[in-house]
Amino acid sequence: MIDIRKLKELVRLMVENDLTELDIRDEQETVTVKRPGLHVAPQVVAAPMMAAAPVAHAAPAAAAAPAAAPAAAKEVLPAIESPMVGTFYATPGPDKAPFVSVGSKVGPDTTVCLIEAMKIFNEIKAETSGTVEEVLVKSGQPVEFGQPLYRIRPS
Amino acid sequence: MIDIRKLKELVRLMVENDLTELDIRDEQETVTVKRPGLHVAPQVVAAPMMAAAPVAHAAPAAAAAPAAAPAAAKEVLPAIESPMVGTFYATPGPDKAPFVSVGSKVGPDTTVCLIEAMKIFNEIKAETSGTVEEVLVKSGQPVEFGQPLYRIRPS
Amino acid sequence: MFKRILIANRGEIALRVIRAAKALGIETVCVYSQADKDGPWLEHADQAVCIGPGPSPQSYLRIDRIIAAAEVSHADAIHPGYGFLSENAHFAEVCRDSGFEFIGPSPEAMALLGDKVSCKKMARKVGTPVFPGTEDAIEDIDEAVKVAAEIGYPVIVKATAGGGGRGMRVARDEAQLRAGIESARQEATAAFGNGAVYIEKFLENARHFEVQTIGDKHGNAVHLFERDCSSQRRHQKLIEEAPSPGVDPEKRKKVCESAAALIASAKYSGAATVEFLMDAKQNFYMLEVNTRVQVEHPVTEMITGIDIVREQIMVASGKPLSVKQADIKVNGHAIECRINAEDPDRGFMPQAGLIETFVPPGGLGVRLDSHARAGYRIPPNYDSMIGKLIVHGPTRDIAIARMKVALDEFKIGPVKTTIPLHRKLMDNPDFNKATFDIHYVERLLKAEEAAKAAKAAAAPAMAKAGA
Amino acid sequence: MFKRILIANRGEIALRVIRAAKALGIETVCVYSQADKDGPWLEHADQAVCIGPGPSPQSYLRIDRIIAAAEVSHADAIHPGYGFLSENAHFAEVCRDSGFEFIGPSPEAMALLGDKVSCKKMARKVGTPVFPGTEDAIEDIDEAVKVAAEIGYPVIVKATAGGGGRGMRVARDEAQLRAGIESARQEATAAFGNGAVYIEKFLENARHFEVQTIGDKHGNAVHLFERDCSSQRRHQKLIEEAPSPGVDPEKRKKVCESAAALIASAKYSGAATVEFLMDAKQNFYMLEVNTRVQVEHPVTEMITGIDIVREQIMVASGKPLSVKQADIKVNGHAIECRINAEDPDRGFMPQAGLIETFVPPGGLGVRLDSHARAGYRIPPNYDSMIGKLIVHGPTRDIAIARMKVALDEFKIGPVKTTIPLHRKLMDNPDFNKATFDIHYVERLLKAEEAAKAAKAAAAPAMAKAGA
Repeated sequence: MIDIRKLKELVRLMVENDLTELDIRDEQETVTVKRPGLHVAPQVVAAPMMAAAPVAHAAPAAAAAPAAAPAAAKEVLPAIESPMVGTFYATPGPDKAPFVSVGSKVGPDTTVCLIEAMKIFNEIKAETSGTVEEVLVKSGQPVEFGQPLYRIRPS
Repeated sequence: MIDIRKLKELVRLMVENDLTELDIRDEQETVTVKRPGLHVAPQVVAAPMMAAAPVAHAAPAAAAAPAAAPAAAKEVLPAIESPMVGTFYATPGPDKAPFVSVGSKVGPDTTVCLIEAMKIFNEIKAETSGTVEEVLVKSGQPVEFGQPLYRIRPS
Repeated sequence: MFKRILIANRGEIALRVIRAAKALGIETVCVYSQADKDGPWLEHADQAVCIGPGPSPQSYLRIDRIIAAAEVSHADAIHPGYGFLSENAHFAEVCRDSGFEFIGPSPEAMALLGDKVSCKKMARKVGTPVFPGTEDAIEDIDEAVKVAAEIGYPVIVKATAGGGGRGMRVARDEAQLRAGIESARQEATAAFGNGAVYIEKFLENARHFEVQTIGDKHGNAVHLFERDCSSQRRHQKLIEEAPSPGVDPEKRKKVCESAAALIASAKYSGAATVEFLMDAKQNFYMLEVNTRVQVEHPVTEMITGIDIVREQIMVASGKPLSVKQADIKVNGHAIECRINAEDPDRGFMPQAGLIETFVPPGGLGVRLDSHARAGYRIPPNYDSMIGKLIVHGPTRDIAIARMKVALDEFKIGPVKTTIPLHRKLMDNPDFNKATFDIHYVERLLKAEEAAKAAKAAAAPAMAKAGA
Repeated sequence: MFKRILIANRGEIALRVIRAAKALGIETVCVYSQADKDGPWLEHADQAVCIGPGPSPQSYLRIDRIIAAAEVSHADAIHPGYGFLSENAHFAEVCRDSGFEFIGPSPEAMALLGDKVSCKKMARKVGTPVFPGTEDAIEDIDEAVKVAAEIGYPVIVKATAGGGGRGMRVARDEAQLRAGIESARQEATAAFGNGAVYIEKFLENARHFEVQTIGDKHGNAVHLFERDCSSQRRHQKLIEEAPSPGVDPEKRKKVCESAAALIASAKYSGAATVEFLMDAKQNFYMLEVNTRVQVEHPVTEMITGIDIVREQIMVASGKPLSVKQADIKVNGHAIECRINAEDPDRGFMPQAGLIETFVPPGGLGVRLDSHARAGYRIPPNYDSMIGKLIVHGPTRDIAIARMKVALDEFKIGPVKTTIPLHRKLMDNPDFNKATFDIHYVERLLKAEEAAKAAKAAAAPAMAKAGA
């Protein structure tokens, strides 16, 4: 029932706009969207399509209602981003263990996943050193260029 | 089903206006919007109204002339405005002296000019008391509704 | 040809006239009220003259001020647009007497066709099908039966003093008529203290069918085929289209030609619309004649390729019509949606105020006639229409598909508009199959209201049950 | 019919394809580069997939990434637009091999007509008039005289290694040819160290004449008549119109039919444009075939009523063409002005940056195909076209008049655009009378430059004289 592409779009929407919470219900049309009053991720490319004047992104806000943004204080870690479009695989094979998971230490040459495009499975390297703090994409899920795959706490 | 485009617009609205929370319900029409209390950059992204390159108004002269004059700091006195569209006449007849000129004292019933429209000459009263400080329109010139005719220093 | 036209109107129709005049190399003068001083259309005029404060009776309806503005700006013709003074024969006369060409019919032709009684009389003479109702009170039941037999059933019995649906009875045969008159009289007597009733033809599932005509000063008159304007709310047209879908070609030809004959017989010069109701059997009944250009004229322009406002100006200047009847062909299908600044969710409350976002649609077959833009503040003084979105396509289905795309693209905010309503109507099966009548929009809106109310009523009960 | 089309392009043509697909009820997926992440057209797509950074070689030209995007988005067809990979037969082949329908010709037909040599060969076979020049080097003068006699004077002698106008001589008779070859050889030897020359037909006052054609997979091919694109600057089209003004109907019919015959003989499916030069005597010489939809396709849509992009999609899905040749008629005249973000006053320097003001024109006969809007930031990575303003009218004169009105209304700022240049060209006598050729715009611009320079040179002198 849940459309994976729609979900992906929602996630992208959240990531790009640095939303902290998104709550959609239906029948009664409920929408709740939250974003931090305090901006910690100036690297986020944000600016949704059609944005008018450059949105002063990381600008105001220091004093912003913290109550409204429960996750606002959460530190945003650097991500390993997808260098290509394709399907993400966390494991080297169907019944294998994932390349990395939360807590794994990675170095620049650590393979973190496979991305399949045009029937070819491409090994993706971490290209950074640190510890995996979060896995952002599920195995088998499509990813686009530049999409964050893992959050890494640099070592 | 909630429309992803609609959602994108909502998010844009949030980002552009730096909202922290947006809660929309329907049927019962609930809307909750929150934004940080303190604004660092209260500059509203001005809607790009075409710099209203104004039109050559019927009576190009008058109002603009003194305003455009270098005397920006100059005190702006109240004006007797034209109550109609027509042709302004400063004198009661071709070879007559003007009804009023700079320095003339006027009272509410003082006739200050004629305005001709549809072959009828309408006597225009000062409808205020004071001294004529400036004559803004030349005799024989067209005037539009609301156009300043004389500047008056109130007594 | 004219050198300078004064436009005695505002908003999109003022812009429409400016565009037509500019393309003819004619200068334009716009009169405007103080409420319209920032009207974006004024930018496109060569000159603008303020004629009074916001309320129309003090500006756009002030004949003396408009004439004075024409005098001081040295205009040689006056275009009245639609609404305001456009159907005011006295205004047309004052224009003429003051030496300005009125871009519209002569006061005589306007009065003749603008008056329902004289128009109907003329229509009977030339064979334009008229509405067989009578507004004379019925004296006794036997007379009513005789009249009804002439009109043909069904008929509707209406209280002379009536209103709001009270004192009205539909009768499909003589027995129902006799019973209906009795009960209508009783109800009317009780409600209004006046039991007089009259009989009219009752049209079931009627559609609004109107014929665009145009005549010149040389006795030529043509029709540009018809429009369907059945999508209405409170007698306000919402959507118009051309041609009228599903009409028998022979019947259509006949009624269109009769409309052209009607304006020809009135020695009418300029654009006129002959409005009809069409019943389910495609019988036509004339309602009235509009002696001016209409809001919905663009759909006719799209299917005929004829610039109606240009033609108005040309014939007013004395030129003969640029087209002959035989050369006027229908090409494809066109639909217009009136974009009103109203909130469909709140009883269509008009929305004045600043338009912050205005992203118009575009592309193949899309036309927008609008004076609005981002940064325009809609004044509260006038009607709520801020634009007309028109699409054209080779077939009605393609036109509908294009209208959907265009409506989806059209973004206006924060003022609410009728765009979502139009988008909904484009998906409506009755609209899609043209199985509509002049009441279908209101039925739809009522049904939605009812469903909403039922849901709201059910909600607390369900909550209780859940608790 | 397709369920989901991936659009391997950006900007206005991406939006054009989205509109056509939506009107057909087909979903769209747009690939985009990081430089286009705020592209307004992406809003209208059902899905958008980022495929790489701004530079085209890393995104819009990356076949692997586009195919991967089609895979993950479950598209079933790919529309290449124009430019980028649209005429890349390898891309068409990869699409096919990967199981995606390429909305365009088969790789074989694309290669056949896309290659100048094989195309010319095919053209000769079916009777499409070709350019009689030869690119083989001329061995001796007598041979040159023979070739020139066949081609017909005037001819142009060109250095094989030439460029920049050097080593070129126009010859109007044999004597001039003999002398010309001598001096061209000497000049070429001196300049390039290579004295080889060849001969081509020299066209004076040539106009650009191109025929829109479209074929399906069932062997049908039609032409949608022609366009004139003589208003060019540095081989870039500025203004296009349809039909080509003043062309003899018989000659036009013949060349248009020969273009349709050419694509039919190549078993070509999809839209193709056969480009010609037309000399002052209305002889035609084929330049090349563009095996894709062209920027200027809208003018043809306006005069024929045929939605070319819709037709592309339909025939790619295997449907036969929706129209037969006999049913395709020319209705009126259409003109397109390419609105480029360039500064005409500064050597047409491209203008990237934020569009703050964007007020599009509207009304009867006005079409705008543009992805731009207020708030859109033009990225520096791609071509400078931000929209196409198209007008349609019953005659060329009326179309020009409407274009003037529309250009006057169109406000874009602060980025500079070609709007003022177009406005000037609309008043140009050569354009107005269609007494133009493919060099008239450059002549005009050069003359303006010269006048400006002369004025600037004179100014100090005058100042001195005045002092």
